Amino acid sequence: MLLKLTCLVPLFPLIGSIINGFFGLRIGKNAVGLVACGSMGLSFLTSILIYIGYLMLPEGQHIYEQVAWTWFGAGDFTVDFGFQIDPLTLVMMFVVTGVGLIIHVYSIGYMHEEYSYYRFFAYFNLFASAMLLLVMGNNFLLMFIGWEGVGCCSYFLIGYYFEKKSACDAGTKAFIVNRVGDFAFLLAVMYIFNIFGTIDFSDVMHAAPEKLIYGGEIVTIITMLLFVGATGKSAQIPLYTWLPDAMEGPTPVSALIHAATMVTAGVYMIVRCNVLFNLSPLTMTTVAFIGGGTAVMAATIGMTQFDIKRVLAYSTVSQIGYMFLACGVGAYTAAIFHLVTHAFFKACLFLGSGSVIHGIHGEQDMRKMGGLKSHMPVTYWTFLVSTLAIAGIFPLSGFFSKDEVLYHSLMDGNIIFWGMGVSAALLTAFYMFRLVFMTFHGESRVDPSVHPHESPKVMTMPLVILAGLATVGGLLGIPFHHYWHLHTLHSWLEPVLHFDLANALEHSGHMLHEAGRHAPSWAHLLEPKTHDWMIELLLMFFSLAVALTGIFGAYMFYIKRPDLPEKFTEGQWGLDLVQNKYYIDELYDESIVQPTIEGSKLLWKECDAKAIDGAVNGTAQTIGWFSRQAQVFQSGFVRNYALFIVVGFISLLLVMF
Amino acid sequence: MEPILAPESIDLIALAPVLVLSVFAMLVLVLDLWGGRNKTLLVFTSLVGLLMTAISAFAKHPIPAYSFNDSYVVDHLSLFFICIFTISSALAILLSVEYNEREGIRAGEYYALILFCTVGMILLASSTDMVMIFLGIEIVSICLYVLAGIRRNDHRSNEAALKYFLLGAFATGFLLYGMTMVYGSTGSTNLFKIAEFVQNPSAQSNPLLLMGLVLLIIGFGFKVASVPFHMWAPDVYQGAPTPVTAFMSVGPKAAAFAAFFRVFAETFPEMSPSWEMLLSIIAVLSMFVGNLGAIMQTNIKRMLAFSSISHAGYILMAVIAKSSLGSSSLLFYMLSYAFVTFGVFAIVIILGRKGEENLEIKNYSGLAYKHPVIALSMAIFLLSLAGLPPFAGFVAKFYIFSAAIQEGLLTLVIIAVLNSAISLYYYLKVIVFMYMKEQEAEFRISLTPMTLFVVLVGVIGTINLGIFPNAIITLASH
Amino acid sequence: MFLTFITFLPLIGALCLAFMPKENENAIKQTALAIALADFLLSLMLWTNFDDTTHKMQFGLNIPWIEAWGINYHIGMDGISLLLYVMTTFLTMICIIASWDVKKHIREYMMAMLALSTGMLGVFIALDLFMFYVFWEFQLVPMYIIVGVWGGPRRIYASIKFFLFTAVGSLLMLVAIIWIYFHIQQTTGVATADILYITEHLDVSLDASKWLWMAFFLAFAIKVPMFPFHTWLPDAHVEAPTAGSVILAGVLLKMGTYGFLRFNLPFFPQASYEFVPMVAWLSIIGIIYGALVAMVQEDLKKLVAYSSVSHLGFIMLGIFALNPYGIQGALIQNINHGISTSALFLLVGIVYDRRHTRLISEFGGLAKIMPKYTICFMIVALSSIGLPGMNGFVGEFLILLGIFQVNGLWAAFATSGVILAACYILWMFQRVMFLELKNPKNVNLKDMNTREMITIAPLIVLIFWIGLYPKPFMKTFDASVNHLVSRVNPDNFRPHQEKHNDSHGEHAQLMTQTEMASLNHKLQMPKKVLIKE
Amino acid sequence: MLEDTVPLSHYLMLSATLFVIGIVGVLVRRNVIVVFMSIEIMLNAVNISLIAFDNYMNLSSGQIFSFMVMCVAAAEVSVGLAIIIALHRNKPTVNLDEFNLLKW
Repeated sequence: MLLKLTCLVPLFPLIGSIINGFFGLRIGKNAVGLVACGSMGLSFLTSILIYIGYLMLPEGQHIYEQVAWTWFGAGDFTVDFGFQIDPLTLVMMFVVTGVGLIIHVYSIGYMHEEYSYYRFFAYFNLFASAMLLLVMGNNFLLMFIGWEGVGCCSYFLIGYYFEKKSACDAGTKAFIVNRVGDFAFLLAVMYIFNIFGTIDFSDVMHAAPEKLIYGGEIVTIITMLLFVGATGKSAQIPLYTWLPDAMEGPTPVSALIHAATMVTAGVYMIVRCNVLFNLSPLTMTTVAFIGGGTAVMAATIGMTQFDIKRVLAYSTVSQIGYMFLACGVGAYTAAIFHLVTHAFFKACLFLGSGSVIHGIHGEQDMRKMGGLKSHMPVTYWTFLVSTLAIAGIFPLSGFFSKDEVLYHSLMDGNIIFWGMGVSAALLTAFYMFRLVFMTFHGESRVDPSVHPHESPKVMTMPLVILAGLATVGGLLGIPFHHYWHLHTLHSWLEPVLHFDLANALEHSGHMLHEAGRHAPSWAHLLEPKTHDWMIELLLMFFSLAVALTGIFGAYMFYIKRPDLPEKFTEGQWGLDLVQNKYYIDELYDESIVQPTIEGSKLLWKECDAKAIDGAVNGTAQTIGWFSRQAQVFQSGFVRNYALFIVVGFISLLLVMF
Repeated sequence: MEPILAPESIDLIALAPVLVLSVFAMLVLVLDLWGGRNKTLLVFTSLVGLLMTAISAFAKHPIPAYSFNDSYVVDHLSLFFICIFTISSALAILLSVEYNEREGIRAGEYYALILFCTVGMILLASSTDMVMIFLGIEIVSICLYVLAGIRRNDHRSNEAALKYFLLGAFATGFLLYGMTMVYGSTGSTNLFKIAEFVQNPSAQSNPLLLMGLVLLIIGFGFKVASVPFHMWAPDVYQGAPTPVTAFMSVGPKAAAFAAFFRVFAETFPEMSPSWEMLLSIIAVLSMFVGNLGAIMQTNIKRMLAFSSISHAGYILMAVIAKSSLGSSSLLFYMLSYAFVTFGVFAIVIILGRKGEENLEIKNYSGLAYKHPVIALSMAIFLLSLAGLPPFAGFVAKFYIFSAAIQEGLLTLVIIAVLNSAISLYYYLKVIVFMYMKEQEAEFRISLTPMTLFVVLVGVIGTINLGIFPNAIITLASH
Repeated sequence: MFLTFITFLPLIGALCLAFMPKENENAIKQTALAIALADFLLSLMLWTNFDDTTHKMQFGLNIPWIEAWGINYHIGMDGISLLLYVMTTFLTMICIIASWDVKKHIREYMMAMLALSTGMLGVFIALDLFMFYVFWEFQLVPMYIIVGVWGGPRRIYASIKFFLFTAVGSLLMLVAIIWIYFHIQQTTGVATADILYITEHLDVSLDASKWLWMAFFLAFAIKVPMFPFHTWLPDAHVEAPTAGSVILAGVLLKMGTYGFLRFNLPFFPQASYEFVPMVAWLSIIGIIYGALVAMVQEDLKKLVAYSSVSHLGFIMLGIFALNPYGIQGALIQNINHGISTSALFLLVGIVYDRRHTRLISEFGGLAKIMPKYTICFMIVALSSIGLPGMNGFVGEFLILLGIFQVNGLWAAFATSGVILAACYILWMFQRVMFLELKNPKNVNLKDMNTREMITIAPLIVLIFWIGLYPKPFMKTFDASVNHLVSRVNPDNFRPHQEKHNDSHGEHAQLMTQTEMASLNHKLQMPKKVLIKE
Repeated sequence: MLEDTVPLSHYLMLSATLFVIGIVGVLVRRNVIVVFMSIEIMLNAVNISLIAFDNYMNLSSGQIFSFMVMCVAAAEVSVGLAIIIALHRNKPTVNLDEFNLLKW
């Protein structure tokens, strides 16, 4: 059975990583690249085989699980080193191996000048392996291996240029902020075990509707904790600050880790746990709000940045916000859809920006670019396609996925969510085209000593492929599929997302009843949702218009009237605020980081050294002091000694009588 | 008037050790006339005498046996103590030979004095009559006064002798006065009779008797160097010749504890509520003052003197426990203490040379790498003194603490335990110098065979009692 | 006898070394290594012959020692001691390799090391209180010597502090031991200090057992060390030579946790239960406090030392979760900490050997010139912060899981230690390995040599082994832990009405009554509708 | 008989007074010889009470005891004086406070 190959998928990159890590210096650069890409390619091929194997599963079986070995356990707790293949996993596997493979190939060109080329690929492969574990694990803890593993690789890759302080700081920051999320994730896992007695996804999801009360406290706490975990990994408010800094890493890293795969792990996790989230309306609302809010906020910051990669980073934050928004309104398919298309176009964008940076020798400031269109045509055109996609222009992939998110946020959510989505869409179109215009159009502001050039084939080919994918990716989720009965992502993910609300509510009602409480009326929740194709169509046109408006705005500001931004921003305190990213970093620094460090110093110097050790040494000194006092009596005079005997005598008498 | 001494109550066989040793002591005195400068014969005779004494001690069967109107007893306690005494005297003699030669102490009576002193100790440990106790104490003391000052030309030795003598005599006054009061209130000097007498509850509250007890405590307390009657000890230990110091801190002390135990734990157990508190105070004070005093010392002999004060505090717990476990723990403690103390002082002697005794602790710097075996032995002794396993000191302390806990003296034990921790500091300090400091000056030590032999005996005794204490414990706990 | 032989082999070896000429350093080192290696291999044989289906003592030997007191030479090992025992022989071997370049008094050093090994091994197998105490104190001396002779500038202060701290605690334990000895004698008429017998028959009032518990607690808490008894540890670690630190962190601290499992829990289950909140809070304070203080350390070793305080807090927390998750987690974490922290100390020792400083500010950019070193350090550091897939995670997760069953809030506090661990380790890692190579003194540093690789490599293998497949390790103590838990299970002492039959339902602080009721009702898991291979 | 005329307590008082005089002498006098004599006074005080007890209780051991005390005191005197003479040879003084080498 082809499915038996499952465990090979993460294994190949791991082996590649080990080979490169240990022998990379010896086997030479070409071999390193070959090993890295080869392992990813094998992984990709295996994924295809598994896909075929999955299709051959008997009717009605949607999950295939493979337990490699029992990882560890204690008492009645056991956790397997097991993988599961289901539709969601397959989608993610393809994204990871597919996009991963393309970016690996690209990296061969991009990283070619690097001395520690092998190190890069070792980490990169390791990342892919961890990411695959994350999406393939059949229980929360195995997912957590991947979860932390990708964070760890991200740490190394961000800090790849370890001699740069900013890179190191960014890496550390990424890791630690992620850890805050992981902290919540871990607690959630423990809580889940506490309630369910297992942490296998399928068991938990299966049992959840029967063990948890709809809207109950437990499920809310669990999902909230999970969500905090997701915000860390996926760079959402309030834990998003690490992602822009993470751009210190090499550009392929930004493309693969900080755009296509790792940062979407939070979305994946929420979709994976959709049953739990479905049970907690409060959490859902929170997710939607945070997602929408992040989308808008990051987009505003994106408008003001000048570092090409930072703009893309904020754009990523913003787009992931979209996905969370979709999750929050229960449109998990839309979230995954957007995740996939985003992987395509954002990877392409990042790689394109990498190509630009490569072409002008490492310059990242857009104010020192401009007019590059003619110098690097392939890059330009692929970049443009992806930009159109992200802006949501028909018929590129972004249009469909974004539109689905917006449609659901209105239909399943409310007007506020929709409003957030739309404004983010407007801003996205604006800042993305600002980026395109500033980089590729207009006058060249490039340092005259630099001669921009197009990147080698090995880099442009991936761009072309990704641009192609960004173009056609929308086919995965053509709208109106309800009417046309197309085999799209919707029906593909149906087994994963199947959730019988009525059943869950019935159980909850029973449980509440048993506890002697009245179940609230849930009847309105069970009303069937209507799908109005008219509204959907209308919304499409509207969002298209919004996107075009954004593009036009960018055109006005940066092509037609380049002096406008200056004028516009003159004396605007608000802009200052945005430009400085709302001073969130500074706020965290002042309110958390510095107090912690200062407090720790205080603890060390005052509490440890003075209080505790002081007490210890003080005891010793007191003893010493007594010792010196005792010496005084030993005066050497016989008569004194005799006096002591007499004094002793008298004291003893006093005690006696 | 009752007959004072019935002839049939005189049992010379029971008295054999005393007699044998006295004879040998006098023999040594006589032999000294011929020996000239060579003291080998004297030493040999002394050792033989001690050996004979030890053997003769077991001549009496069955035990317990009484002699001289029940004023002299041969029982397990005394037999065991006689063994301790003979061993310690023998070790002291062995230690002295080379030391005396080195330091130019040529007095032949030195050995005789040690033997006489041992006679006193045996009497003290075997006596069940206050008169006998007094005699024993005085025999021991007078010999020690002389021994302490045997280096006639040494100012310190002189001063030590003077201080010891004056204070000793002073304390003897208290002891005697106490004995008188006990005698006056009970009508007897014999411990058995006294014990019988104080069975009567009304007799127990006699203020005269209580006063007598306090005075006895002072007398004995002085002999065992317990606080606040300890002040002589550091000065005398420091000033006396080192072998004498070693001897003093083992034999006479053990003997005094034997008497202490006999008088308090065996004679007045019913009155323990009235003296337990006093002894506890003294014990606690001894531990604290001894340990605190030792911390600041730079002279090793003085430090060991203070350490011996603190040990007196621990041993007092055995007296306070007053059970059979108390007596056996006392025996075991004294035996292990004998080995350790002689070992330590042997090393102190080894470290010195003629003219420079190297008594400062800093003289030990770096010893471990120049003379590893000596340093290791010293470390073993010190750790044993500190009560660390697997050495004799640990088992001994365990024993005493057990005895005390069995009697419910938990507070006392906890204080003792804390004191052990304090004491660790100064014992470790010596180890610090030996192992962790760089050598300061060239070691010119006197590695002489007999002293080394004493070290060897000490090490073997310390380790053996620490790891295989069963035999001795079985003996001691009869 | 076999166990006795393995235990005393190092001591015999040390005695043999004493007779070797001082000048022949190579022979001394080789002999020492041979002995340690032999000891390790022999102890592995114990492992392979170990029957992990029972909690009973194995390889036991019980012969009279001090008959007069009823004290026996009683040894044996169960699941709780097996791994610690093997780890001791293993680390001794590693330490001897790591100490190959000791310059001063190599013979004495090796002797002390081997003697120390016997002392530690004895602690783990002693089944008689008296004997346990003998070994417990005995191992102090060689360690004291190792720190004091071969340590850093403040070595004397540190070594005495180490000694006195431990001694103060253990002396009170001695009092408790004697008390128990007499108590057993009184209540059962048997004069014995046999641990197994006492475990079975000790019957004291709750008040008395609380006092006794405190006495044992003090001894072990100082050894562990728990906050606020930890201040000896940073000093000792900083001053100790590398191998000393390794042994200290790897084994000596574990003697404290071992003591809790061997004495406090089984002897006084109810007192242990009563003291759970106190221990838990102290552990939590230790976890957070240790991590915070570690973060601002300037000395590498001190940082690792404080991180030990934090890690040991986890272990204590696991033990006092009083459930199988926590205790198993604590046991495996014992091993993990022994591996990771030992490796960290070895690694710090490597740069110390080259530069004779451990100040973080003296370094920076080492990744460039010492790539092998950096990779090793990285792996070990990540294992230390509990990255899943490496050893630390397995233990930490089980511990947290265990304590979560008791109190969710505690678990939350303790888990925050995981974040802080990342902070201090990564920050340190960054400052040492990354950034520019500025300090000219560092430019010519050599990467790890073969010998150093040999010391680190096995530890790294273990890091991944335990991280990915800890079963061979964990199954050894499964039976023992279950037996222990059955004794200390809090249900034995709780007021009756609070008992729950539901193994997951007894942790109600975070749960509403409603959901609780429903949980009790819905115990049965529904059948799975999927295929598992 | 004595007990008819003088009660026991008088003897004891006398003895105690003498004893205290002896103590005070030891404490306040600096001359070695005088201190020594004070100690002898203490011993004699003891003797007085011994004899008194003995007589009042019609026993004999007290008398023996007092003889012993006297013997021992004599021995002590000889040793003591010897020590003082030896001392005097090295350091020609009898002032007790000048013997102060050993202290602290």
